[in-house]
Amino acid sequence: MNVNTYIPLFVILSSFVPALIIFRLPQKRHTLRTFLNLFGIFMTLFFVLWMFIGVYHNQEYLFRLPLLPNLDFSLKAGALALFFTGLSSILWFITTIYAIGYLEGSAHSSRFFGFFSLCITATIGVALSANLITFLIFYEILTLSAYPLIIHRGTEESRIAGNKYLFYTIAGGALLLLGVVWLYVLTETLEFTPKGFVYTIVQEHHFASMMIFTLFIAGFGVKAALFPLHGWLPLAMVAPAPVSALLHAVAVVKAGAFGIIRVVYEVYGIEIVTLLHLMTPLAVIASITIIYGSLRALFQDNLKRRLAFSTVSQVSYIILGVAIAGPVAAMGGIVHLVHQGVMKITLFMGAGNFAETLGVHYISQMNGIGKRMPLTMVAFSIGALGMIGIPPIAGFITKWYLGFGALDSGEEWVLFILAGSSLLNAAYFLPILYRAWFLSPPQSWPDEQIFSKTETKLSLLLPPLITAFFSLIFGLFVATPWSPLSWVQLIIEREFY
Amino acid sequence: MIEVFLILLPFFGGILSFIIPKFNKVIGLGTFVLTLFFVFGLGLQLLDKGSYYHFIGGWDAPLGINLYVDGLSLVMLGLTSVMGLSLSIYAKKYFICKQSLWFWTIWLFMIAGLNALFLSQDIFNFYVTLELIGLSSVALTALSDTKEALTGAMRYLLITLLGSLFYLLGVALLYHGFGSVDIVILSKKIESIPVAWAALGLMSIGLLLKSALFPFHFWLPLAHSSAPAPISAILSAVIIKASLYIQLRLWSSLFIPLGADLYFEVLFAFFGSLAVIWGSIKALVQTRLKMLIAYSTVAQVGYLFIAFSLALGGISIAWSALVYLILSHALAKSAMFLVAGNLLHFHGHDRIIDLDRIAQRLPLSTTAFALAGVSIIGLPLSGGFIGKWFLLEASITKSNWVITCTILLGGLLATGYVFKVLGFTFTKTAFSQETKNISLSMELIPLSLAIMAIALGFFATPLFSLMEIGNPFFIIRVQP
Amino acid sequence: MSTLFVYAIVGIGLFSIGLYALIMQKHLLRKLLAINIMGSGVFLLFVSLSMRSVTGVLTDPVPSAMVITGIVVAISATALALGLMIKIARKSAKAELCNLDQE
Amino acid sequence: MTRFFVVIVVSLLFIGVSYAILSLPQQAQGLSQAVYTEMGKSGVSNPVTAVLMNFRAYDTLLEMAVLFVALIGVYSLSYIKKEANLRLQSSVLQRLGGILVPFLLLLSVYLLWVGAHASGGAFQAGSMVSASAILMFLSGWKFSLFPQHTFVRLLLSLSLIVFLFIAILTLYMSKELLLLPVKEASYFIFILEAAATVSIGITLFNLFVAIFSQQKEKK
Amino acid sequence: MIDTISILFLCLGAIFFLAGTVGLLRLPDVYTRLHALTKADNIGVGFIVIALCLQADSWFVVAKLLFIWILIFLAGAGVSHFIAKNAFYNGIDIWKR
Amino acid sequence: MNSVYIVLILFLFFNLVAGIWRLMYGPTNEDRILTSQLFGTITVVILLLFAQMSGYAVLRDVALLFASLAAVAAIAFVQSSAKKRENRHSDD
Amino acid sequence: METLIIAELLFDLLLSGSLLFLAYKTLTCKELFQAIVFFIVFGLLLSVTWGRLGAYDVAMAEVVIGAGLTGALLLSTFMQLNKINNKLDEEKKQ
Repeated sequence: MNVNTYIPLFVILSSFVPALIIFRLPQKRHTLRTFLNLFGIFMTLFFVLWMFIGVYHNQEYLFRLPLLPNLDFSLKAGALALFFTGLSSILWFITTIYAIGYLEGSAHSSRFFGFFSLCITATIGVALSANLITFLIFYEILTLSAYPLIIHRGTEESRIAGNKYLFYTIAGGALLLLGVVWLYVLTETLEFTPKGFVYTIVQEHHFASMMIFTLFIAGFGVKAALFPLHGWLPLAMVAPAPVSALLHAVAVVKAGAFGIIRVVYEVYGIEIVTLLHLMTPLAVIASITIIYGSLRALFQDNLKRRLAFSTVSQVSYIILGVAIAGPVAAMGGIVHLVHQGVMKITLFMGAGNFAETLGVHYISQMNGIGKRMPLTMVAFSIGALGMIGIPPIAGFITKWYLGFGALDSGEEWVLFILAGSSLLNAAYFLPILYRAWFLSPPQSWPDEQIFSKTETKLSLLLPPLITAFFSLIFGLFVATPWSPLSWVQLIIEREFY
Repeated sequence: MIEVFLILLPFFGGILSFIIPKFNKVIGLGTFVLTLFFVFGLGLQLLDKGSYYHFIGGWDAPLGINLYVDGLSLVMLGLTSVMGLSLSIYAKKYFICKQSLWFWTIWLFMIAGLNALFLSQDIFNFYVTLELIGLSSVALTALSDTKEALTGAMRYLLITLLGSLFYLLGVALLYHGFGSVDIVILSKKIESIPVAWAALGLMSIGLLLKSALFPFHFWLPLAHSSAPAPISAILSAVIIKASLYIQLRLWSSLFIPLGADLYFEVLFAFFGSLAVIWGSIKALVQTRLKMLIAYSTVAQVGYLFIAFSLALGGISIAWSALVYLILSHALAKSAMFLVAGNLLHFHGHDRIIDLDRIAQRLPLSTTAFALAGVSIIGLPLSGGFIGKWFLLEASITKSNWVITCTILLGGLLATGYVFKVLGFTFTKTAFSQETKNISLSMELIPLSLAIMAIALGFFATPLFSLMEIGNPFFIIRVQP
Repeated sequence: MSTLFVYAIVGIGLFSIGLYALIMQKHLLRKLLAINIMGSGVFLLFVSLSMRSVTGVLTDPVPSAMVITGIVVAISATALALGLMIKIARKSAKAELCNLDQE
Repeated sequence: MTRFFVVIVVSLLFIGVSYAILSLPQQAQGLSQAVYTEMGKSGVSNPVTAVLMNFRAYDTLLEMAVLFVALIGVYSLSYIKKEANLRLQSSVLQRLGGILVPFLLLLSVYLLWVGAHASGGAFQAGSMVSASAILMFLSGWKFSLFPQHTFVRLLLSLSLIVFLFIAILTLYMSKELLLLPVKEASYFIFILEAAATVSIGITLFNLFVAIFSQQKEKK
Repeated sequence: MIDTISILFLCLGAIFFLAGTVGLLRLPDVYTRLHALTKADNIGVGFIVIALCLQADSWFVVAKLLFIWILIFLAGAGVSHFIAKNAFYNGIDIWKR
Repeated sequence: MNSVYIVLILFLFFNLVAGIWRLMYGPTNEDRILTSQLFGTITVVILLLFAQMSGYAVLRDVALLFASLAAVAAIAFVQSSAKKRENRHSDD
Repeated sequence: METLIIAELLFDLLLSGSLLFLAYKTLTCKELFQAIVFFIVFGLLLSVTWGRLGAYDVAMAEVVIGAGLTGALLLSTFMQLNKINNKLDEEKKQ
């Protein structure tokens, strides 16, 4: 029993404890609240960094607590877990700063930041969980703690959106629960193991294994917004911009995609899934989702809604990467967790800035917005171009590896999907950029706020710039040992193949 | 010896608070604290010595009445005393002067009856305790003094009497068939003759009436929803379970050896599933909060019987599921009822769509409701989740997919009705409403109950080892 | 078959009639009477079956004692129900269980 | 339609249970043998009293509690009026009451006393007490047996108090609840019965009065 | 000898009870029916009690029987009085030919 | 002798059954109460005869209780049913 | 002896028959008051039945309760209900 055993728990507690305190803070104490938030983040980042170094040197971090007879609550920091942990904690940091700028001073911020921290706790828990039941627990906590954020505004619209979100995700959760229990009844273990543990039963319970896999995919697919389970995501954009960032980039959607990665690699193992002939359907669904999301995005005028459909499409890259079933494609898919995260968060923060500073919600109102808010628009443009897959931005790396991986595994049709989706991406992002940069601004903005020094509040301006910077960096310095891609390579080498 | 005090103390407290009404609150609370203390002592003793009998009056079974303490009764006693203490603290603030004059005596007598029931081992003694519990809960229900409450109480009284009569008829048949009213002796003597089957049917009907399984649930919503909040809480949390507990005892020692489980397994599963679906749907369409919670109880009773049916089917894990569901439902549902009581007090109504920004104005109550809701739905990590996990495990082991689907569907519907309420706690109503202040303890008690319901999820392993003391489900283990 | 079985059958008969009336009758007093009659039926069955022993004149006292307990319980319940009934009549103008579910 | 259904169900019930009863063996399975062998240790010679007050005294304790709860339940429902709202005042009634009441009280004492060795006992005696009190009340006599007085409350709960007292005493003496020592059992039982008689009498009387003169609460 | 006498008394009592019942059924209004009732109550019971007294084993039993008779006598008389009064107050008409 | 008793019991029983007619059709409530009074008396007598016949002396005690309580229900009826207060005048 | 047994059987049948009949009437007759009186009479016969069955303690309890208390309780409740109805009628008229 050394301190290393408890570090996974500390990571979780370092965001959970501040969340509990924040809940009880009165509205007025915003300094203390900000301090607590940042303190929690720094603690988390500290521990995560510690574990990164440790894991790099093959240190093991495993925490166990008996939950049920024969079932433990266990947290383990492996390479993949840390990858997702790192992503969410860093993006959390950025989003929190943004959220402080966006929401501090408005009503009920204690509740907001409390649930915000709780969301992160749950996400980190999802990332670190070492077996399916722990995963399920945090997954559902995540579902629940995102709900108050979505209906934070307290309007009828947000209530309906929240209920729809909940309906989808809880139904997904129920399927997942069924799958997990079923699997447990058959295999009597739920620990994630490299290359999976289902092979023990696949001979005997062929059909059951298929059904369980389907249940898992359906369950995670809800959060990952796989077509046709994506219905909640576009509605949920009624939430404040930081929440959208959280949902789309940091936590919720990612948790679903991450779950699929876990299931495919560490519950079933690639071979078993291929054996069961489930990879191709998964890839097909992912492809359909990619195209469908892009097509829907094309016809949205509401900016956030367009971004939401874009997310539907982009997250499926991850799944597609997994489903192609080759190491290269898997690299592309997994690294897209980070790439999509930084790019999408940039876009949402940008959209939030437009809405907050100028009252612009629709693309048709965005004429010449680049002249009014150049820095934000630069960040937004980087994000958008990255999404399309223009080199050297991060999105390009993903598509490159995906395409390469597809060829590697002999699934050439994927290339058409990638090309088509890139075209569609371009079709729905480029007009925005065109409007923003090249058309002349209108006489007045719908609801403009003037800030003397910068184009908008500093705390609103910096985060998107940073993330845009990240997406550039990740694309440019992809070969350095600390880039996400290198880490993914580490994961793939150590755990998957 | 300690177990006797669990019965005597509440009686004593009740009488004392009747004779000296001036200090009834102090007496009541003091009694509950002491009772909890004794339950604790009993637990320690049980861990030390294992299960044991107490021969009342020194007369052994066929003639006298035996008390029996094992893990199951300990768990139920613990639940009762925890609920009793917390609801008493709540009730201290809740009841206005005139009501509280008689409240404490009846309340303490009810707790005494519950404790006596959980300790008993004698089917006629069960009857008397059932009547004690029934009459006192009717009297307590009628305390709210509204038209609904009185009607609900009356309906409840009639049903509880009817149930008791059915049960008593069964007792009479068993006595005349096998010459004893002690469960252990009966379990040795019982054989498959028509009287045993008739008694089985009659007793089951009577107890099902009392525990409000689906076709017999019609009396429950009104009674539970119109009673004063702490009473609603105890009704849903413990009283319903008391008759289920008797069923459990009867089946595990008398009726399973009879070979009755084969038929009743299907029956219980069928009606349990119907109860889950029907109760949840009815809850979903309710417009009043307390009514919604009451219908949710109907649904949850369905779960209990599904677990019961699976347990009869020979899946031992279903017994654990049953007890776990009982515990977590008790804590969560009482928290919900108390929150409803708070809202009723706060707004003067409990219409769901007119809950005006409760999430902001009564954050503690809302949190309590949400946490309790989590447990009711069975989301991780909560007591309800553990129960549901076992239930699913049992049903999948049995490859009973209908039940599996019902459990999942019930969970979804539960999400629907819980979050229907929670959604409206965030929104603002069009008109302004007058509000009253709520004392802190009235908010903290439901919160702590809800937290207990959640925390139950963390203590499954120790709780199970506690429950196994004396092997309450012994027949099941013997059977191959 | 002993003639005493007649009383046992009558006991069940009373129980059944009471059950029928309890379900069908609307008025609360009537329902209460039905409950009481059902109770009497159960008690009758309880006692009459204990007279089966052919050998010896010793009657079984245990059912008698139980029936006395039952009678006390029944009278308590009746009194409580009557009090409740009057109160209901005062509140809702009739001593019946009005259907309050569908509001 | 409902009627038809109910008739079917009820007749099925009747037939089923009747069949079960008719299939019972002719020989009784009861406990009479056990009771009669232990009678010597019970302290009384009336078997029913022995069962009620010794072998299954615990049931009796709970039964007293049921009665008590019913009374308090009725109290909690109603506004208690101290005076009877009598419709008829007649000297014949008063005279009749005057003759009957002492006699009824005497009879109840007799029942209590005889309960140890013949039929009778606490409950019957208590009911007689209540009947005489009801008769007095209905004859328009002024007397106060209502729970506003602490003394009456004590009397109402007397049986339970004595029961609990004896329970504690026996627990202290023998570690078993209500284990009455063989020699002194008859005294214990008599004390229990006497207390129960008083309590039952006053309780039943109060139940009657609460229902007889229940009225709307004054606002 | 004693048996014969008591049978005689029993028959007398029975006749009075029959009279009471017939009166109860045939007489036209409450007041007259009360009259029939008291016949059965007092004299009918009286005769039967006498018959049983003759058969009794001990004086204690005889006293008890007589006591019962007196009680029924009292109750019958009192109740008849009250019922008549009540009927009168409640406005039940007296039967007229 | 026993046969006489049982015949008498049966006879009294028939009386009782006949009296039920009045219970059913008695035009006023007073009629019903007085019929029940008669029934009480008949029951007492039946109990007495039964005691004599079967030799169970206890039944005589039962009859005694019956007789002493015969008036209570009727008095309760009278005390709660008289309608008009004004009409009441002190009797005798 | 034979006749005695037959007479006893007759008595049993008559008693049980009238018990059933009274119970039936109690629960189905038209007027409420009637039902109450039927119930009181039912109690009377029931105590005779207890006597017949040899449960003398129960017979006593039934007598004392049935004659002394239940009747009084039921009748006074009936009158209370009547009073309430009358009052309500008057209120309606006003």
